[in-house]
Amino acid sequence: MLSALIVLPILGSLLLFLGLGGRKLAVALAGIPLVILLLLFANFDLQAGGLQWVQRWDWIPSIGLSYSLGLDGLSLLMVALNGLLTLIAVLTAEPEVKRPNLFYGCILLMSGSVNGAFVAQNLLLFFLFYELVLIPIYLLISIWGSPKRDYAAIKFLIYTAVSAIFLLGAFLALYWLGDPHSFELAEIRIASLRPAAQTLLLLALIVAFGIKMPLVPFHTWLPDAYGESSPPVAMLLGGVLSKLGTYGLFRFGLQLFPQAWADLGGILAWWGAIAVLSGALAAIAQKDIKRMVAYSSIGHMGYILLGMAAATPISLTGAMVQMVSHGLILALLFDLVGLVERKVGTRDLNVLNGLLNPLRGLPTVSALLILGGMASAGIPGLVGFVAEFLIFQGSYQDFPLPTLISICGTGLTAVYFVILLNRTCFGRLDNRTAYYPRVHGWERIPGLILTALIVWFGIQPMNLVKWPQPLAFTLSTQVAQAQTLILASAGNLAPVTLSGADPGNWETSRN
Amino acid sequence: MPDIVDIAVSAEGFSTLVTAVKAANLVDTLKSPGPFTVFAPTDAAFAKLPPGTITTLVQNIPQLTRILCYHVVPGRLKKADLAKYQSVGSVEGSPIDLTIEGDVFEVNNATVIQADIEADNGIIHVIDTVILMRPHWFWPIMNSALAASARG
Amino acid sequence: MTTTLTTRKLPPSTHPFADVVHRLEAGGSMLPDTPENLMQIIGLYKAYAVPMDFYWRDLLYIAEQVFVDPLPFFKFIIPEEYLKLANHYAGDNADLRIWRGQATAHPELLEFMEKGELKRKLPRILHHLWHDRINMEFAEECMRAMLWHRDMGGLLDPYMDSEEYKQNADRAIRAYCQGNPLLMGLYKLFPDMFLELCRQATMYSVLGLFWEVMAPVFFEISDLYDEGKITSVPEAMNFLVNGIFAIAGRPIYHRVRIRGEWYDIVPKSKGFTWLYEAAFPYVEAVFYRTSPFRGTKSYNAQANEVPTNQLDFHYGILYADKFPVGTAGIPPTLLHQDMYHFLPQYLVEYYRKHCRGEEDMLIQLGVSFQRSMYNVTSAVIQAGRAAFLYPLDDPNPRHLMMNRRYFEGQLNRFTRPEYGIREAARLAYIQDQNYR
Amino acid sequence: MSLNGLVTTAWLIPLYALVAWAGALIWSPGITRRTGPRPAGYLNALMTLVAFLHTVGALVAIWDQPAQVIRLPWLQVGDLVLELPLQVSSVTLGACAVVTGLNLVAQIYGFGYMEMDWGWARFFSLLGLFEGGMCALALCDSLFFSYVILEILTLGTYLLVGFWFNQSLVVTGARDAFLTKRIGDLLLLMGVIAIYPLTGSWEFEDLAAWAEAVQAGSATVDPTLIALVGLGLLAGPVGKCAQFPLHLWLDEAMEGPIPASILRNAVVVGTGAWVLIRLQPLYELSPTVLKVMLTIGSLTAVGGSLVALAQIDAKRALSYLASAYMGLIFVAVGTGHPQQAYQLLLTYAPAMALLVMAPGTVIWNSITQDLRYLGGLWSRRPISGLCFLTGMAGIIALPPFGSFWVLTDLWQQLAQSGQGLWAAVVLVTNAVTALGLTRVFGLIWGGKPQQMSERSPEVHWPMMLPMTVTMGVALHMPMILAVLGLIPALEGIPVAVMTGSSLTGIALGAWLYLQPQRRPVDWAFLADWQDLLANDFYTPKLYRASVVFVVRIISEITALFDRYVVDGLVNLTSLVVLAGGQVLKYTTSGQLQAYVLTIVVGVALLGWLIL
Repeated sequence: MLSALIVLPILGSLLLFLGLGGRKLAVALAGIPLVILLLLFANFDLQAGGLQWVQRWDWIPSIGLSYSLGLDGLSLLMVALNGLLTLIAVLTAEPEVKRPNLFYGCILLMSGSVNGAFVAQNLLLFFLFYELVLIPIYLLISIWGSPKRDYAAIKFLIYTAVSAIFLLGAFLALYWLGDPHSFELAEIRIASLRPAAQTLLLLALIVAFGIKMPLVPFHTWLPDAYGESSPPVAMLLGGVLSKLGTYGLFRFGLQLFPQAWADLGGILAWWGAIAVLSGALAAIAQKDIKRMVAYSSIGHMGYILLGMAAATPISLTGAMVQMVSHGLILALLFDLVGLVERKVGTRDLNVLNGLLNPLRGLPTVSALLILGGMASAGIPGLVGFVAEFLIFQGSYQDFPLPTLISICGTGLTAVYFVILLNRTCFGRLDNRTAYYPRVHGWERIPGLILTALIVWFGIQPMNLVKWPQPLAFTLSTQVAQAQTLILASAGNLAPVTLSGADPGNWETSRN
Repeated sequence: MPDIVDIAVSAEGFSTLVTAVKAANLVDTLKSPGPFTVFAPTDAAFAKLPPGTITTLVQNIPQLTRILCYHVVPGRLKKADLAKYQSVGSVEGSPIDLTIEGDVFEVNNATVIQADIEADNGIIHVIDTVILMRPHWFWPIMNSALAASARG
Repeated sequence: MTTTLTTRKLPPSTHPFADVVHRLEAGGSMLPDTPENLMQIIGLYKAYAVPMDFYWRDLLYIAEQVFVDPLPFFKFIIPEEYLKLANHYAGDNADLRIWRGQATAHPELLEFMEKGELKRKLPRILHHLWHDRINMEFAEECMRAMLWHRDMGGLLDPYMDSEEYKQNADRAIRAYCQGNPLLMGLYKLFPDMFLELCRQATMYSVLGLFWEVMAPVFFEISDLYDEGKITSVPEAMNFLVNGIFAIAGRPIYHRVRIRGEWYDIVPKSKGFTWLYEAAFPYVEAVFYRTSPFRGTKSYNAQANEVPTNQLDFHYGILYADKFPVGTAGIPPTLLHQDMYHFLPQYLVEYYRKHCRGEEDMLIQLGVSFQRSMYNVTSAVIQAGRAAFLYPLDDPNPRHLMMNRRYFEGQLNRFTRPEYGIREAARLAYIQDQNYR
Repeated sequence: MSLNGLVTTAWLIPLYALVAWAGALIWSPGITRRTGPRPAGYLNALMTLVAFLHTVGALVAIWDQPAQVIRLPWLQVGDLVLELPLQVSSVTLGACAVVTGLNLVAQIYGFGYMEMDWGWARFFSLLGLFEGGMCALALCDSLFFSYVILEILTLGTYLLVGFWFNQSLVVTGARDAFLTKRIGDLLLLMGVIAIYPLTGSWEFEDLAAWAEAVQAGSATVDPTLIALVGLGLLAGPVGKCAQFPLHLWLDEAMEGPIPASILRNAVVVGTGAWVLIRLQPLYELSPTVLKVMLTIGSLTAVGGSLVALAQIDAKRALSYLASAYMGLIFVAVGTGHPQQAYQLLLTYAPAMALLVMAPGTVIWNSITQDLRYLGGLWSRRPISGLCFLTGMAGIIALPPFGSFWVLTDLWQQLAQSGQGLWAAVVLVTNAVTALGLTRVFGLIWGGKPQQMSERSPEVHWPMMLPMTVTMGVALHMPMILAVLGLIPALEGIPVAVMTGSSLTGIALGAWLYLQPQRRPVDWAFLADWQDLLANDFYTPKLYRASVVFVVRIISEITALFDRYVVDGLVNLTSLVVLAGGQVLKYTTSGQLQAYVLTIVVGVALLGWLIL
């Protein structure tokens, strides 16, 4: 089942590369994984939590590479997000996109590889997929982007190459220092490592994945890459690719190094808060709506880091929900911004005006843009609030100050989205230029699907929250135990409250 | 001396005017001692009005009366007397603009083709166009062009 | 011919809209003479005339029968007799037959009132509540503009403050309140409140009588175009000029029917005429002044966006930004929606080919409407020129200069710098065929 | 259905409006093209009527009965269990009745005021959102969900003020309203998040019980912490109630249509007060918070009524009074008089609605909002004039009208308990309000007509009818208070003092503005002071020079830092590393080069892996 998620899109991409099909085939190919996903959701055992559909096949035993897959709540959400956004991206693409087969092929190749990374349970396998993603992404940015796309693509590539070096280094170190030597996630034991070594390895991973997310200050590739690529690609970059980073941090940082994680918690929380603030502040100064949305992404990665740093069950759940929420909202925003650019011909805030006009403007796009912006700013009733609230509530007790700063960050998010909405949607159309083509029905579909999800999960958050909860509880227990150890070793024997952090308990207390 | 109405009736080319004055019941007024200064449009002047105008005017006698009254100014005013003014007030109430310089003798947009016909109870000036009351916004419009050209 | 005459006799104009001045001097319209313009404006005259046929009937009904009713719940549900009311300028028994068609309500109007856009025969009240109806609200707004803006050259407005008017009104109001002690008591307490409502009813009557004339004029012009007898914009304008002169002397009055008896409030014998009391004030109040749409200007006193003098108001159709039509706070949308139901087929097809076709037809027809009203204004300007000044082919250069001063003075209304009107007035835009 | 059924289904009350909220959008001009948008309004009024009837029925059923709580599950993460508790009691249903009743009135008024507007779908949809939100807030028994609703209403304010989005001041007004309220909301969120670890619950009853426990000494809390938390919890109401220093938005929100202003001034600002009153036990835990609350409240009450005095804009002369009265509620809560605060909310709402409606009818057909250009309308527009007078009588302490009982009771309590300063605040606010309202009345209805008010008939029934009905309600307020058993026992001196202060204000206003010879609106002899007041103590400028300026500068710096320092450093590094440096230029050299590079990098990486 999991292999199908990887293999089908990749095979599909080969079909397209060979020149078969076109848009319709691409839509069909992007749709098939959703059926598999439905099956996964239907059969996912919430009670058991943990990894499911585990499979393993030793590929090249000599180097420890095995085709080893498995899926837990977080992977499930990420795979689902990837599947959904792939379809949305395909739907969002202009029908007259140049070299359609190559374009859709790249998207599918990317989608398959990302799925591979999300379900890989072998470090090398993860790395393989992690790197495989780069090829289609590089092509997608450099062939179909805005004028500065070459610059953006190369910059992206260099950054990710650095990320790869750090990642590979950390993985190799894990292999050599670990006991037994293994790339198998389930088999890695690092207890024997000295704390300093653990911290060092974790830092390497944070840098590696921090570039991918990206975290301030490794983020400067982002405005260019997001801003210069075409809307479907920006959607995938921001919605899915960045999640490879946060996912990696969860899977290989938090899960493998609970103790080092607990050590670094305070720093990470502040780091998150600073990311929130600087992303929001930089976004306020942007004059290009796409770059503004891109910068919003930086800030939102900060919330995830904050939630992870606190590592309470609530904050971890919040962080995982935020990964989905951010993916949905960012995809929606890029879709809409892309539509605005396609119809109006500019992304310049000083030029845009009056798009809410019901007859001559882009009323649906504007309405959804308002909704998307507000979701991003954390207005209740939308999924963004659920995620942010859980993060804040979960982190407040451990890290009150970074949490409060991050709350201020949501205020700043509101500031730049209001700037964006006021300039773009409100105001009057220019009588000399405002003869924009209409938005076709099919162009609205991706936005409407995403909006429906954003609203639905905002009103009925349990539908989203319940999937990653078991993992969040497990992880937070690990960190909490590690913390107890630290405290104990520091001679402070005060017991640490773990109320509700017992993974076995939460399911019963629900009723 | 004959009065104003007598002159109009006896003279050539004022039959429309006479009919109109009769329809408006102004005969008695214009026969009264007055004195009046009358700007009398010729038949040709009435003929210049667009088709249908006369018909609706006859259907609206009060309005016909007003237009005729607009052609009448109280007092005996010869061209030389009128030359002192830029405009005079009509019996109707609205002002009549005068342009009198040398040979030129015009009231509103009409040209006086025969001036200073003396009657028993006033003066008649024959005009070539029926004059119509100018609404008060007319002068600001004309002046704004002057002002603009002065600015420009 | 006239062009050469004028240009030979006068130096070129230096006005910012010199082209337009020259065109007016040549007997043309402010709107350029192109077949496309002609088609748009004639089509809009037709689409305007049908709802206008409803407006004038309902306005007269309100003026004559609703009168000072404090709770006129059904004032827009027009009784049958007013639909049958014979227009004085159409039909066989017309005072002056302008339109060769029928004197009772236009068939397209009757069909729409019956079935609406829902295309279903339902009780009138349901069509009304479903907003599938003619929008009287904007017609009333035109009335209010004429009432509120005073001092536009007529004598009726001062008359409404005269003792005579007050006595006429008092008689009618007393008759109206008779048998209703509550109303009578209220009238005793606040006579001026009822008097002011009566003045408003008078203005309903004025506008009704004005549009009673314009509807057949527009029907006829549309028929002539369909017959191929009007082939250029100046011809369309001159048809209007002649119409204006033909009707100029039509009496303007207000009378009220209470229990079968007529009460004169403004009697015909006062000699108020269509041109001075209805046409000129209408153009001034509705085409030029009105009041700023709430969706476009701030009414905040401290923002100083609304002029403090009525003379400085400049928010009529000639200045209106048509792009926000269909948005909140743009009242003419109601009028455009009314016209939308009655567009001639050739215009529907024309609009389908441009901009967003079906989707933004309301804006496209709004722009066409603006063009057509520039043509009507041109007709009024030319009529004023003909009435108060000189023929275009006058041999006297001084007379021609006066004509030019008049034209330039009229066009100055579109150039006043203090409100940035040059940009606000759409005169420059309508010169361009691509403004739609 | 029996009346008890109405109680158990009380959760439907907010939902009716939400049906209208979603339903109205069908008539958006982009969707319904061939017919007009008016059914959106009718649908809304109908649903409001249903909600109102439901509320009244339930209110009758629950009269003298204990409160019932309905819980709707929402979210659960571990031990964090969030259920929406709806408390159905005579108080909450009474609040719902005020909300739905005034909504109905405002909606019908809107039919008239907005009769030429094509945006009915959006407008009435938003009114529905507000109605639903406010009913939900009234019923909601949890601080957390109160925050949620307040925040959604903040978004609603943004959209409602931005209704006429073609207009430039509307656009800035909507922005400022949203951001100012958001500041309050976020501080509230901080408080909400911070209080939970202390109390373990967000339900108002639990919060009150905890506060009681702390007061009784059976629970402890760090005074600094509770002060900070209290300040956070105070910030939300400060923003919602347009209190100093978060009061600017109300002024700018007046750019919206009048029917929305009726609701905003009469009930929406009250949402903050509602939460404030319910949180009163928590505020009492910290003297600092109480001090701040009283300072803010009294500053706003006195300052707001003074600022209103200097406004030349009719709507703004009234909007500042809304702030001022909410300030009085802050004073009442801060001095421990929640009962009076509740009552003031009740008597204030219909009176304020009237005060907005009456000038609204004048603005509608006399065009100008500028008090300097109106006047002389009394003989021709007596009905609206009477409505205004009723509103005025109902809002100041003028016996026997509504607020008289509450304000005098409050003053009596304050004076008798030795809180003279706050009693003085009530007194002064009342007197200045009386003066300010008399001024507005004089400038609109008194004096001689001017150009803009020369032809000014009363307007049509959709505006007159709801206005007169509201007048009836306002006139009956004393009876309503009597039925509710809320008529306090008043002593002679307080009655005399409060009535005296009102009469003084009225007399002064009449002397200044009701003479046939019109006094100038501007007080030349006080020009500087008036400028200060007319410009709202120059607060907008202060904001622009401080907060807005700082945020802008910092964000510019951040962006520049990002662009030149961080990115520059990166570019520099890569320039050094990749000696050619070509790749980082904006190449136009075609894509061949790029493909080659990709393939090389890709193969290299894969090869590296396999080895």
